[in-house]
Amino acid sequence: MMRDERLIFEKSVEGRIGYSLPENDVPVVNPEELFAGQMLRKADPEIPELSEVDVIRHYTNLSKRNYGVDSGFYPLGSCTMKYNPKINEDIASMEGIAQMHPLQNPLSAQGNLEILYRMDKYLSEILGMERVTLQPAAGAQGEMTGLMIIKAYHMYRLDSKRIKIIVPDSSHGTNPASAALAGFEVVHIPSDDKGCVDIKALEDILDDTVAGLMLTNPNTLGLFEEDILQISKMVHECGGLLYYDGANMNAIMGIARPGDMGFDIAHLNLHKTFSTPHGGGGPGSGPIGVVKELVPFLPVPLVEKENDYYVLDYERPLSIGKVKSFYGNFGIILRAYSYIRTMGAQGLKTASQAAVLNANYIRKKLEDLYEIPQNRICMHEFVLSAQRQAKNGITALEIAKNLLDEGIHPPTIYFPLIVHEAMMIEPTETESPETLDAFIEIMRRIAIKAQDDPESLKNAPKTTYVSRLDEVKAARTPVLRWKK
Amino acid sequence: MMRDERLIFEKSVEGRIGYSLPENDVPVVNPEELFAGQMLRKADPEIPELSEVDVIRHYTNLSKRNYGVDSGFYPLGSCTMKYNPKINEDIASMEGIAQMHPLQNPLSAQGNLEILYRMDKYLSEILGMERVTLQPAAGAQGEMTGLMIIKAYHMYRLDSKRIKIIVPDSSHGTNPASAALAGFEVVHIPSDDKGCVDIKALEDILDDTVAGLMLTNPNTLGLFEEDILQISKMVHECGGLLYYDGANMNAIMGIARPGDMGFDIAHLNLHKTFSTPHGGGGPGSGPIGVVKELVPFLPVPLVEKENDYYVLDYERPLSIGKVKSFYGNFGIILRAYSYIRTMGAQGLKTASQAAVLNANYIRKKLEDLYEIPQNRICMHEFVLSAQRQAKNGITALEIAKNLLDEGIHPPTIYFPLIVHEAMMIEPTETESPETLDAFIEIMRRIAIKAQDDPESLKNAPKTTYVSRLDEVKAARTPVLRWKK
Amino acid sequence: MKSSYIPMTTQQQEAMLSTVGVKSLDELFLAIPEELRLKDDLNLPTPLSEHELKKHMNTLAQQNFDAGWNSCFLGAGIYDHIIPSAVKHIISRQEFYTAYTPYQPEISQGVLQSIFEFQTMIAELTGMDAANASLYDGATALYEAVLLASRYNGRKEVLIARSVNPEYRKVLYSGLRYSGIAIKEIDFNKDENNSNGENGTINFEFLKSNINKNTAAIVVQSPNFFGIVEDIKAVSQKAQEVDALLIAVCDPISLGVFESPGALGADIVVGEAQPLGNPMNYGGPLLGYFAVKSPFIRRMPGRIVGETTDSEGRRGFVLTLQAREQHIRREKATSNVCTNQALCALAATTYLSLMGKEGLKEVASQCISKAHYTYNSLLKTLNVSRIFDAPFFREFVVKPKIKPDILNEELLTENIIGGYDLTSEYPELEGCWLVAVTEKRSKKEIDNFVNKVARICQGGIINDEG
Amino acid sequence: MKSSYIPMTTQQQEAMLSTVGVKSLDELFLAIPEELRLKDDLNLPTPLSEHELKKHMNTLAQQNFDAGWNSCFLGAGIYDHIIPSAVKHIISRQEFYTAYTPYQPEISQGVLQSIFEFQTMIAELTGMDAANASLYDGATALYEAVLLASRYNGRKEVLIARSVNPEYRKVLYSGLRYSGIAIKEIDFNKDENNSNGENGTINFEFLKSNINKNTAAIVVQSPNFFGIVEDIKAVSQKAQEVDALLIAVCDPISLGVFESPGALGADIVVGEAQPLGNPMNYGGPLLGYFAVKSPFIRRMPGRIVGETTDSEGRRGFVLTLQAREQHIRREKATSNVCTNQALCALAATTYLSLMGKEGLKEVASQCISKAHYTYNSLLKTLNVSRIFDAPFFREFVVKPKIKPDILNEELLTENIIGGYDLTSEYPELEGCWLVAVTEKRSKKEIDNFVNKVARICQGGIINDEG
Ligand SMILES: Cc1ncc(COP(=O)(O)O)c(C=O)c1O
Ligand SMILES: Cc1ncc(COP(=O)(O)O)c(C=O)c1O
Repeated sequence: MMRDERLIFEKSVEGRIGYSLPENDVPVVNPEELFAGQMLRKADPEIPELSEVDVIRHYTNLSKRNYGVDSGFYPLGSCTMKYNPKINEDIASMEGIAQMHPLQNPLSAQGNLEILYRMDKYLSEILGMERVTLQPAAGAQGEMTGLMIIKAYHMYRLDSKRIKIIVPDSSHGTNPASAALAGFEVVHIPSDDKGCVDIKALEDILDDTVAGLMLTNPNTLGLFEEDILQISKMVHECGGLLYYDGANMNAIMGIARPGDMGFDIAHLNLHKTFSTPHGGGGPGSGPIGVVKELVPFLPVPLVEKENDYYVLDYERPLSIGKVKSFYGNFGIILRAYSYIRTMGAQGLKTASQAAVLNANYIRKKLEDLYEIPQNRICMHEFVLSAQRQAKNGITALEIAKNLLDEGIHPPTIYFPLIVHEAMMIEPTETESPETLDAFIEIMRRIAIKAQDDPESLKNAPKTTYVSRLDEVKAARTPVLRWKK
Repeated sequence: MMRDERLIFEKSVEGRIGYSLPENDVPVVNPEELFAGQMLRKADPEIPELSEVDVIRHYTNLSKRNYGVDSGFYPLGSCTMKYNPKINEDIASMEGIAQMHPLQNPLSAQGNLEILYRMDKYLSEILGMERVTLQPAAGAQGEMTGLMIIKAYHMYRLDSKRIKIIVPDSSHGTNPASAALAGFEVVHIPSDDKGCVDIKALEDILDDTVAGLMLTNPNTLGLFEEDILQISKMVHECGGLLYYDGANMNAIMGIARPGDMGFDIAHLNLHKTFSTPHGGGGPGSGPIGVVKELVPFLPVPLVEKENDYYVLDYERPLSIGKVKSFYGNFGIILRAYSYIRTMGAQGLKTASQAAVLNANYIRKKLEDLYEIPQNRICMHEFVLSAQRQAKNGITALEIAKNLLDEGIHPPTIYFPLIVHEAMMIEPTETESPETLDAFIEIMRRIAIKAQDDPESLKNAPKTTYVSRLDEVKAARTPVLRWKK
Repeated sequence: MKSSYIPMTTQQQEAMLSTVGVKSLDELFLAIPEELRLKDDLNLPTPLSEHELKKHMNTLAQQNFDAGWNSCFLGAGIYDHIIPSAVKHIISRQEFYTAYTPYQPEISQGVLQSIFEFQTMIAELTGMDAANASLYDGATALYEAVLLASRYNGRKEVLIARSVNPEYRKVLYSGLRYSGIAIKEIDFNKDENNSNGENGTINFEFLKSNINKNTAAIVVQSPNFFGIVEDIKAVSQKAQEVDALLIAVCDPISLGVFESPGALGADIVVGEAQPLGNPMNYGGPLLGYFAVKSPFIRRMPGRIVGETTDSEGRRGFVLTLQAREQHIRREKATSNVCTNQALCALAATTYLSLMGKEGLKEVASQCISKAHYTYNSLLKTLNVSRIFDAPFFREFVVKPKIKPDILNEELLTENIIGGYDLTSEYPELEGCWLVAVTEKRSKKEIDNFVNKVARICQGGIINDEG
Repeated sequence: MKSSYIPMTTQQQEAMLSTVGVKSLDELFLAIPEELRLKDDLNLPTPLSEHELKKHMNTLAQQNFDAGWNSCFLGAGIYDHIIPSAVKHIISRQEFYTAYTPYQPEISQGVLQSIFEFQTMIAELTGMDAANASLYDGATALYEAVLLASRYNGRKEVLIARSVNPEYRKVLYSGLRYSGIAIKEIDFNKDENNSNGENGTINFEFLKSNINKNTAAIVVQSPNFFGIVEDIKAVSQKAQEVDALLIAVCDPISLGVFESPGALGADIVVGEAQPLGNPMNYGGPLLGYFAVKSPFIRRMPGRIVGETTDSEGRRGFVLTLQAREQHIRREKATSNVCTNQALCALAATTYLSLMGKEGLKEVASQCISKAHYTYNSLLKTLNVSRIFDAPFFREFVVKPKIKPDILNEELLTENIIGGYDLTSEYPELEGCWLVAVTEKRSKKEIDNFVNKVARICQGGIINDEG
């Protein structure tokens, strides 16, 4: 194949065009006559000039340097890279649904409002919560919203000394970051030797300055927090609230519900659990559900049904306001809506069961060659450690890069932080046993080579468009934009 | 990347499903009760069983082993591999246009009929013909239709001794094949030393057994038949008709018209000249235009306008009947319609001018290193000969295979048959000068290597998914289907 | 004129002209005789921008009653089946749809392998040894099959059931007009008192009395144009008696439940594969398929893909048996087919892969159930009368109380695309109506259809009971 | 339950369970306390097949008045621009849309390079040194900008023009509620007799009297919410006087003709890039952009892509400056942004590449011409009255004779989506109407709009002239 690393700017040719616009059919207004000279642009921006074929070829060829779920196995732990059904893409681009302006009269948007209304109901049911806001644009924004609600709740109760949020050391980075941004002090809590929240340590921390606890369950080790009822009791008793990070909800759909576990607030990552494509890093959607007591604090607007019409309810005096413009990432919510409507209750449950079985199957088939810190029945993912291999220089990173050469997207590596040389493997339910077997075979081959011939594994990847990239250089002398 | 050569059948797993159908909501009729046992299938066909993700991955990965116009340069002579504008694809999949049944009441299909009606008009104008039928599904079927009309015309005039069709030796294989299929005897006519029809030879052949002459103009050497007016006069005078193979129409849109040249019938390959994608080998569309005298013989139906309504006219007693079901490849006609509507008269002319300039530019830049049998101003394509290189073992085929490694689709090779080691280069107007330069540079590099280090060019391609394939083996012991 | 599709800028044009050694674009065209060079622009409408084009096409679409919005009960050879979304996504990969015919196999394994898979699936469904890479449509496939048969055994007479799709027969008549091959039509049973379940099927008496040693082939369609399943085996026995070939025209969906024509003795099977994942497209593109038993493989028309190995012994695919093809054999080729329907074949292959054998069976079964439910419901209203009594697949004939053309016009106002009016193609079935019901029609749609038919018939002009 | 999305068959499930060493699926969930395990199915509607889902969604779409079918004169931050067809084709490549965040750069050069190009284009348009890889939307981008400013200079007061999009201000208020950062709004000029062309722009008197050494940043939007172009340079001079940062909120399309805020002194520029090739999507996904001058680069929120080289010295791209990010710095991160809007950024990049500098200028110019044509036509009918006099970009404020909400409802029946009713967000502009006109509206649509407004106003209830 032709190697062409040029940026789009480097392909620009003056005077070339790639657009086709209607002729201006009204009297031309000359900007110079309307606006003061200093307001008008003097130097043209370096927006490239190309024809349609140039642009299509450029981005088509760039796409070939990218790996998607349709390309192959993508067991990126905590990310739930399941297959994205094609019908949902079709639905999301239906003109009559996508070409809608958010500020239209609600009477002229009853179809879209019905979707939002129903999604609130469906997700509430799935979470075991009273009510859901669809406004947050991703999981992290869901967290932020949840924490703002926790804050608002305590403030409303004039309980302003509650300034701490407890976060397990196995938690995702967004948890402490969100808590800090929301104005809380972050307290880390260690995991016990079973990989779960250390109840003893929790007890020590809990006091009347605790606003709440954030928990992922199953946690980032893929383990269900068996003591969850005790934990929630403890936190509630001391006056705190429980936040559920729903990134791992794919393990328990239709099997157990955060609301029943005692969580007060829970987010979902629709771009994970509900199969909306991740877009190379978004857009996503991170709705949050809350228990009854917290409903008054939800962002505005909520969609309500009044006399057979759907309306936007902004009259919510205790609401925390708005965390994002309008009603959330409607286009993503739409795909998740389609997913729920095609899966139904049984389908969602089957998905979780298969996801969990797949993870355990891989775990079982790798346990003899890799260290698995918590080697018991896991949920939808598990974490192995490449410690044994790392002794020969074949670290988790090296293993990951070797997987690239095998046409597989590597698992999440070096997370959670509490496991050395962590590789977090989440196969999801949309992978066939044959794919799992192929992965297992490759992982086993790598483990054996790491033992017998570690040199052969060095300097991977060798078959990708670029070889190992110098990340340190990128960070030290940042080049963040092209310049002429 | 993972190498997976399995066929879809080899990925099948019993009991797996990839479909989602509505439940049957009417009383189930058991086929066994209705039909005699012998009529019902005993052994299931080996249709594979897979889930949606399996199928999507299988064909997505197959697509990666294919090369399209959006992948890069595709100077396949005689095939006019121009860029296919994306908007035309959108138009072609509009539900309100594509989801139409051909036998609907014409009153309920006025939109589609208007498109057919207008296309008849537009293509007639472009060809300089009286009327166009859109029924033929490809160029070859257009030829066949045209020859049937020639036959019908002579028979109608009770001139049944006209059994010969004259075809130049440079013609495309479909020309003689179509003539033979239509029941004619094929007479080949040589090219003169200028690469054009040998007028002297033509004169010798022409007599009252000649039904017609088929000509491509510009011809397959990319040369305009300068004596076309004389040729058409000669053929007409002897009572024959002239058929125009429009595969090379991209050279002269808006510049000259077959009708004006004296042709009586002309086909267009919409999948070439009018930028509809070629689909890996179709569907295409090969409308033919005819002069006034031949209109009565056109296939039925034609679309007519009556009192502001479009109707299908089947009442054409002299018509040759139907050459294909319904109204042709409507979906392809639609794309060509979009193309014509966005290009307009000026756009089409500009396209031809640029196509011709591009071909001449490459020709000029390669003339010192390659033999060019007719090295003068060419039309939209030209033919070079790798004779010089072939002396060192670097034949046209070897050059083609080396181009594969450079990420370029090779030109047409070994056609036309009258040029040794022919490479027929047609850049089209949608290629940028930079792309032409890159191609020129590669072609020059190859020529130099063919001189200095021919061994280095052997055994290409080396970077493709498969290496050189054994075509002889395939033909000797044909394996045309998978078996369990 | 600046066009977003033509990258050459004015400046580049100048430079290139000078490289070529000419002063102007016009100079490039001097080989064209002066009097042929157009002085004026072509008379075409002024160009539209993308957005304007879309609006224009929307306006045109408004003049259509499409099957997306209306319930379609029209079939007659083209069917409104459910198409899984994934099909469009696959055929929209540019690597597939913008490629040319796979002349360079090393960079065309995608389309070559997919065609090989298509060939296999068609062979499997039809019970044949091989299938080609597709033909334009069912009608032209039949034409090619008849040519093959006549060339094979040198005979010049073809018997074709009158219950074969009239559109196919028309194409056949046109194609054979000057070929010296004679066509004779075999009637179907239509004795109205005949209640042995054979009404609507091929008339064996007629067949027997017309078949002879000059018969190149018999053409039978099953399910036939009236939706009725024919006894292919019995026809094939007749053909064998005189060494004629049997050409069967079969709907591929029906082969999910019905015995393969190969197993029943057909020599060549052709048909329309549009129902396999291809939209109706106002009649085109369609997808002709063509399958044969071994003796005919090297005589098949058009493209064929074969398996082979590369220089490292790995499996790969190429266009093969090209020694029969027009670009090598010219006037001695088996056919003139060049470009045909590869992308439609890919759609069919993707469709079948998604459906699997179970899905295909399910679709076929639902068609049977829904068609019979509709038939029975219509009969119950007493507004239509029974015509044939043989069991059918997805389509059936009834005679409504009012004329089909009027009925259809009325149905349109109810967002229903009605059945096919048999009157003009089958004068002997004047006033009869061919109704198709696929798995796509819900019970609700069917009930609505039946109700609307009943209501219109009660109010309408009486259909000539003759 | 069999699902077409779950490949595991019953047989395979059995085999896998036994490999794992459990007897049933339930046994896999024993870690979940018994009382938490659901006994019943979730209460969700019965599953729909693809075809049924499509029909269902069609029914819902029928309850909408979409901008594809109706003429949209509504803007207020989200705009109905023409989107070239090629954009959708690019973002529909599975390699782009089904990929995760590019954690493995060697197989993610596609999205990484496209983001690098996006960063460059945004930096170019805004005249800034760097831009990030996108944020959720303009509103949250503004929130992040204010946080950055306050953290940077440690000041706790922000001045924001009241003419900044109310939706943005709301998000800002919510976000800063417990942050200790105070917000003060600066009014716009609305003296109705003021005819110096400044009516509708930021009130400098007010600004001067409120700015001081505690001011972390001034936030100004241009074109502002009323479509009016602000004098960014003058505001920036004010900011510099007290060492406050200037945060400009700018529409990227407008930057095709207006001077870049960078050149006018802005420190941070944020805004909504939806108008660049992204559909309105009922308000989401949108595309926040965020651009800064050099000093703020390492404080930027969210993802950033940087250029580097691979082990063979070839150019490549990686996620960089991650030492500011939540997954490394946890509670000390500059923001909590993780997943954001990469695919929307790709759409914007593709859009800009297609438009080029000339196309962008053309779009911006057509917006100006068409908005002014509409404004003048409306004024001529005497059914609306003038409110501001400063020149505007693509949007303007008028006061129609009848109330905007009633007018809008009437317009809907004419297939027109009317302007934005300013009444509730700006009580001081009660009865005023914000009308947006993009290049997508033809003269015919505009004339029709003006006529319909005139007709409705003549018949309608009088707008309170108060
Ligand atoms: C456990 C966990 N929590 C939170 C997040 C943040 O979610 P998002 O990326 O949607 O903002 C992630 C995403 O990677 C996660 O894995
Ligand atoms: C000169 C010429 N004539 C005829 C044809 C046949 O056209 P089609 O492939 O559309 O049947 C071709 C196609 O390759 C051609 O190049």
